[in-house]
Amino acid sequence: MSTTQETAQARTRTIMYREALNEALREEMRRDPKVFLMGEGVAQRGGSYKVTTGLLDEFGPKRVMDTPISEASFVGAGVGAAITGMRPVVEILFVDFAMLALDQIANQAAKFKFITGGKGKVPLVLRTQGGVGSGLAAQHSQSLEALFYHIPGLKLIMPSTPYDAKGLLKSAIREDDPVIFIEHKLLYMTTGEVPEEEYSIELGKADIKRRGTDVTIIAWSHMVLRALAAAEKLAEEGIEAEVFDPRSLVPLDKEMIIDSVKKTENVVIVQEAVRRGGIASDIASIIQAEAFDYLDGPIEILAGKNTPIPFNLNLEKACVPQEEDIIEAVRRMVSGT
Amino acid sequence: MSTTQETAQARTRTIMYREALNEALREEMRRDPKVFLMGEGVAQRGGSYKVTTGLLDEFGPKRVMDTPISEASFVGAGVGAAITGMRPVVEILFVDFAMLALDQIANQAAKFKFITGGKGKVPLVLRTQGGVGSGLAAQHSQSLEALFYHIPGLKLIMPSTPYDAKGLLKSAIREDDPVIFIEHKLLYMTTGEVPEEEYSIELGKADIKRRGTDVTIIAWSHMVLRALAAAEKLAEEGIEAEVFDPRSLVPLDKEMIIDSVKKTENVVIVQEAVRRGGIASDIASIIQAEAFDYLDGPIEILAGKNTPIPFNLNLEKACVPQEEDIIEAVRRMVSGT
Amino acid sequence: MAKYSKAMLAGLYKTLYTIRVFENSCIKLYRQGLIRGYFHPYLGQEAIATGVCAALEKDDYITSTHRGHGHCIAWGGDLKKMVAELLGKETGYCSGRGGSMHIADITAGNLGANGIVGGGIPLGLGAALGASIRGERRVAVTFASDGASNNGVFAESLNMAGAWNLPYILVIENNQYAVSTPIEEVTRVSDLYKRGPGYGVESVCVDGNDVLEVYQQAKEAVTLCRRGKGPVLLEAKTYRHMGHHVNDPGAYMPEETLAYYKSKDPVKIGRKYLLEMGKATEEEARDIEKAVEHEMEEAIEFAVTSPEPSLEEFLKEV
Amino acid sequence: MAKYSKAMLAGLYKTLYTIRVFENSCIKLYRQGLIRGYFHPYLGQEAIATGVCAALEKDDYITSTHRGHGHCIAWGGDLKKMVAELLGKETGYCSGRGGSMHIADITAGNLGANGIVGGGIPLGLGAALGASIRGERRVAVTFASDGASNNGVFAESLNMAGAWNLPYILVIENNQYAVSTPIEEVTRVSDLYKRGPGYGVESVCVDGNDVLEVYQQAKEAVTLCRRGKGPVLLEAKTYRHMGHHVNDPGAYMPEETLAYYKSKDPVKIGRKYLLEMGKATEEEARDIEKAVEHEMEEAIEFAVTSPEPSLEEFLKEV
Ligand SMILES: Cc1ncc(C[n+]2csc(CCOP(=O)(O)OP(=O)(O)O)c2C)c(N)n1
Ligand SMILES: Cc1ncc(C[n+]2csc(CCOP(=O)(O)OP(=O)(O)O)c2C)c(N)n1
Ligand SMILES: [Mg+2]
Ligand SMILES: [Mg+2]
Repeated sequence: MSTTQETAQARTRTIMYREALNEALREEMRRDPKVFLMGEGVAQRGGSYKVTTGLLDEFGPKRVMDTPISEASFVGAGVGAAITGMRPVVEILFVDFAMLALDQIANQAAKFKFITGGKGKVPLVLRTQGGVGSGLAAQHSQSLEALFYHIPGLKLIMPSTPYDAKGLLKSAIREDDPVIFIEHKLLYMTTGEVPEEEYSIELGKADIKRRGTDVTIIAWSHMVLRALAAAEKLAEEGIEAEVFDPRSLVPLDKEMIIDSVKKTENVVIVQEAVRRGGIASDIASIIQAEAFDYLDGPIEILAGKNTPIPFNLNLEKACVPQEEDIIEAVRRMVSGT
Repeated sequence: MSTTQETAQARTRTIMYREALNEALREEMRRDPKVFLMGEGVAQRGGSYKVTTGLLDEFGPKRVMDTPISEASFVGAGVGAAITGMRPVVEILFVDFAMLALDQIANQAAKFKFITGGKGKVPLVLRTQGGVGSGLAAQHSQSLEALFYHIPGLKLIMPSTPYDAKGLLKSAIREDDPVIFIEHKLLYMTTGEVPEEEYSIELGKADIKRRGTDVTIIAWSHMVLRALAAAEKLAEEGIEAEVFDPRSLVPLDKEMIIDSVKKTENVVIVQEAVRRGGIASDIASIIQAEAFDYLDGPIEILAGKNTPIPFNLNLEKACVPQEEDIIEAVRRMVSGT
Repeated sequence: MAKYSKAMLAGLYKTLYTIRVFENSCIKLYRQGLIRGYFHPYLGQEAIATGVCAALEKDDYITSTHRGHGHCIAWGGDLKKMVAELLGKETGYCSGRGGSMHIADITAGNLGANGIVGGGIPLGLGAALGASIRGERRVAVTFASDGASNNGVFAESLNMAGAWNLPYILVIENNQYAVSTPIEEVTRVSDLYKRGPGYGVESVCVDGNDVLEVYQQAKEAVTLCRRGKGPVLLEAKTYRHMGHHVNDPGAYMPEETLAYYKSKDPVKIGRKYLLEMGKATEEEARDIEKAVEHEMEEAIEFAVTSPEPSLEEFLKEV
Repeated sequence: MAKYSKAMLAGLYKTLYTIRVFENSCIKLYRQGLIRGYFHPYLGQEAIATGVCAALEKDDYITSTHRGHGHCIAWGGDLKKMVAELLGKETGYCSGRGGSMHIADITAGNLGANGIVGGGIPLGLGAALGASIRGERRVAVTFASDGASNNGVFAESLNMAGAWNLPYILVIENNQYAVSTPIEEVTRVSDLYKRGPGYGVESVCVDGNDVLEVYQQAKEAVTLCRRGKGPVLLEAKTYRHMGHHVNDPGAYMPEETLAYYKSKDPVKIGRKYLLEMGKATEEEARDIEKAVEHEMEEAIEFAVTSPEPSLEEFLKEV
């Protein structure tokens, strides 16, 4: 169990990731009338991945709104509403479609506070989901977090467990800066323990999902599950991997990363997104700058291939890191070959 | 003089960067009737930075077209025309506005060839310009190349000299994959030598703009000029810096980078774009992976601050690397302190 | 209504029936687990692709949607390559890289289905632009949806096509839903062709379940475009016969409305035209149907026995 | 035309004249090198900001454009903070971070100028949406341009405002050019208000040089919006008095057209209203003018003597 969860002494329940998100939305909407939701099918349909189920019934059509397929404008409307005192949670069905709204995200939401000399604020949450599913092909499978990561003014959260999903979404809604909150289509039905009581998780705090001494595996979103599975197998061989989940990519918990690296002296970063220009590269560049003398050898990045995602399932699988890839990379590194 | 230019034995003229671009367009349009231009003000006005001056007169309104402010659709129209046999050169006034067209760029242009199993092709050039000017503020000063760099299916060219600008634009127009061609607002009026004769430069070949043995300074676009100026000053102190200009970020000439690094064992990467998630991080991650044992110490990245660009000129200047920053970084590195 | 030859009506019916059989057969393959990913059936909308494509010539261009099988078939697509693509096989139109949402037949001028709602609109505009620059008389047709009409590229592209007098036909298949959201909830004027006049664009509305009405209006639109009087906005009203995708039960679709549109089944209407206007016999109609069913069986056989794409080859490419 | 009180007309004239003086003075500062970056003067369009803002109440919202000084002034902006911002000073509206294209006065409900053409449209939509959710009677006005009307967000947002009956007024200041490109070259119907009906949105066109006409129509639009009958699309026809920005000679603007619009100078028209309808004396008008000029001098003095933003502070923030 993760460090964060260890500190939580509460009674827990086992729920799905999508239920955890639903609870976060519901609790925040009850707490604060300024919170409202909009997106395609979030109201009547309760969301493509059932994250917003039941919220229309409880909060009514003024606070849970179905939009037309006008991504640029409904995201921008979220920004405008946020500037004027609301706390919108806007859903974009697939992160791929966020490209249609990128001007409003990067040029409006991200810039507004800065441009106004800190006088304006944009408490907007943009929920979306990414990653490979099974056979959804090139325009419905991307991992595009690196684009948001590079735009100053945005926060970027990618939870891997129901516990993190709920706690981080609640904090994201209370945050005064725009937050890009990226879920993963393969995580919605995964389960995990979540406290009975209310809680939230501070943005910018990483979580060690498994402690280890031989290697630090840094992974986020769905790749955390692969890393954990790999770590279990590696443990059978006597290799103790630390699985490090930043959870929050912006802000990034650099200090905790460096501490882990100093302890293990070996780093594998696992990223579903394509290798070229991904966040893994940036994390690697930080580690080599700040912990150069601790590294036993080069940081290894396991990442998606530099290609759009193919429809065919065999090809698709070859495009993103698998459990076995992680095991092999760690073995190579620890054995020093 | 750069290696590439050394090999060219031709008689040369000194022209401006924007004139070099203009010549490239004119020559390619004369050569191939499928080449046409569109963008805001490219026809009658001859372009905001005078790159397309005179082309309307020579080629007429069917091949040099002013568009409405409909970035998504005119970029998409470029993609559609390219798929069906044309070779459009589409201009987006500022790279900041490319955000409005990112769906057509990332989801259509970049994916098309792959999606069709290689049967379709998109010989589109998207010309735009980025970077800090003087006092153009947050929405007209960005360096956004990292976004395109991360999208498989796009090529990415950023020339720093008139010679490179002309030779690379000609190749970009002849290329069958979509090319993002990013100019820099502070380069348009810089001058350099360009051969009298026709020439082109292969995409994906780096150029060493200055030879040196003590440190490799990797820089592109406007930062090459700063790196060269810094290198001259450093030479007075006896430090010989190699100034390495990838010119083409995708494809990236990794081999030539690694060769240079193996020679100098010290690397400074200078990037105008914000530090977080920039291309410098990716290049650093490649170098540390492929030349770890050659590095004397960590790779240093000098980059833009993680902030939108402020309007005030003093603040603006503090946001991007200056000549003195490069000099200091190299000194620190070479002296080993 | 004009009178059409038996051959013409038989051709239309064959297309209508092929789309119907293709979708029904592939839904079965989907339920068997042979097809994965998203599958948006064209059932109920067959007359639109059929009527519009019949009005085009082979060197024209089309762009399609996420609900694109019908357009590909009406454009003369090869069922074998289509099924193979849906199965992710190397022999498919896109060598298994694309799947249902990306089927394209570039060399034939079908620029492809599209996973981005509205994504094909600028592509079609660009195809029309290219033809216009080259001085050809080709026309480009974009099939788009009611949902797409609310995306920015719709207005932008319609405006540009107008400003540049392009040979461009923008077809809105108004099936009245975007997934489960009714068009009336997301716009005040659900007659979407009414958006054309604001841009000075010739705009018409047709019964999208009546293949001859679609054909006639499309023909007129094509004629206008070839005369340099394009673009044209063509709205075709229709309704799906099932939910948004294969796994959507479509519970939000009122039973009476569904029953009404099923009573106006485009395939039945096409058959009726063949029998009544075309004076074909019941047997002749059945012959067409049998031929289609046979072709479909062969296509499935071909696809199922086709090889998977080579992983090694793929890894070499990327 | 209704009759207006002298006080009202004096107020309108004061605003018109302030914008005029502000722009002319700041152009001088620009030519002296004190202002950098882009500067798009509002000269010739003064009546639009003035008339529309006069129809609003202080808790309403506005969003502005890259040509935004006039909106900020008409909204009651502080000239001192404005000039200071143009000079990049710490005392400016945005502490010198924004400059001309980003001047905003958030607490007062001016959500700011915008460097992205059309960028403010969805922001205004969202302000209206928020007000509607909270059940307030506030209205949001977006000032937009003819160029912005061809960007996707225009149609998307207009449609959403209609579907949701939002208290939203979308003002198009049709000055007939996007930089040097005439509106007729990029659209077939250059009466841009004609795009509204396709979306079921109440749409009107006014003479953008006549402050009372603008005011009256804006007032009606506001009334509709407050009654829950919004949105409204309001096109105001106008023309710039010079090129696109300070350094654009505007050679493409035909002399006769420019002369015609200068003969309909919005500031002169406003003065005439004050004198004729308001029965003010020449001296009273001059008093207004002198007061404005004095205020402007003070603003410049304030801005010039204001401190630069602290570099250390800034570096701590980022
Ligand atoms: C830009 C974009 N936004 C959202 C989606 C997700 N999506 C896929 S189909 C669909 C509904 C489309 O409705 P409509 O456009 O009317 O086409 P129909 O399915 O009715 O044929 C949505 C929202 C998408 N594919 N692209
Ligand atoms: C999205 C976008 N595209 C292009 C530009 C560059 N640009 C700045 S002003 C301008 C012309 C604007 O014309 P219009 O919208 O009519 O406004 P006006 O200048 O006439 O007030 C252009 C193209 C921009 N700022 N934003
Ligand atoms: Mg629909
Ligand atoms: Mg204009």
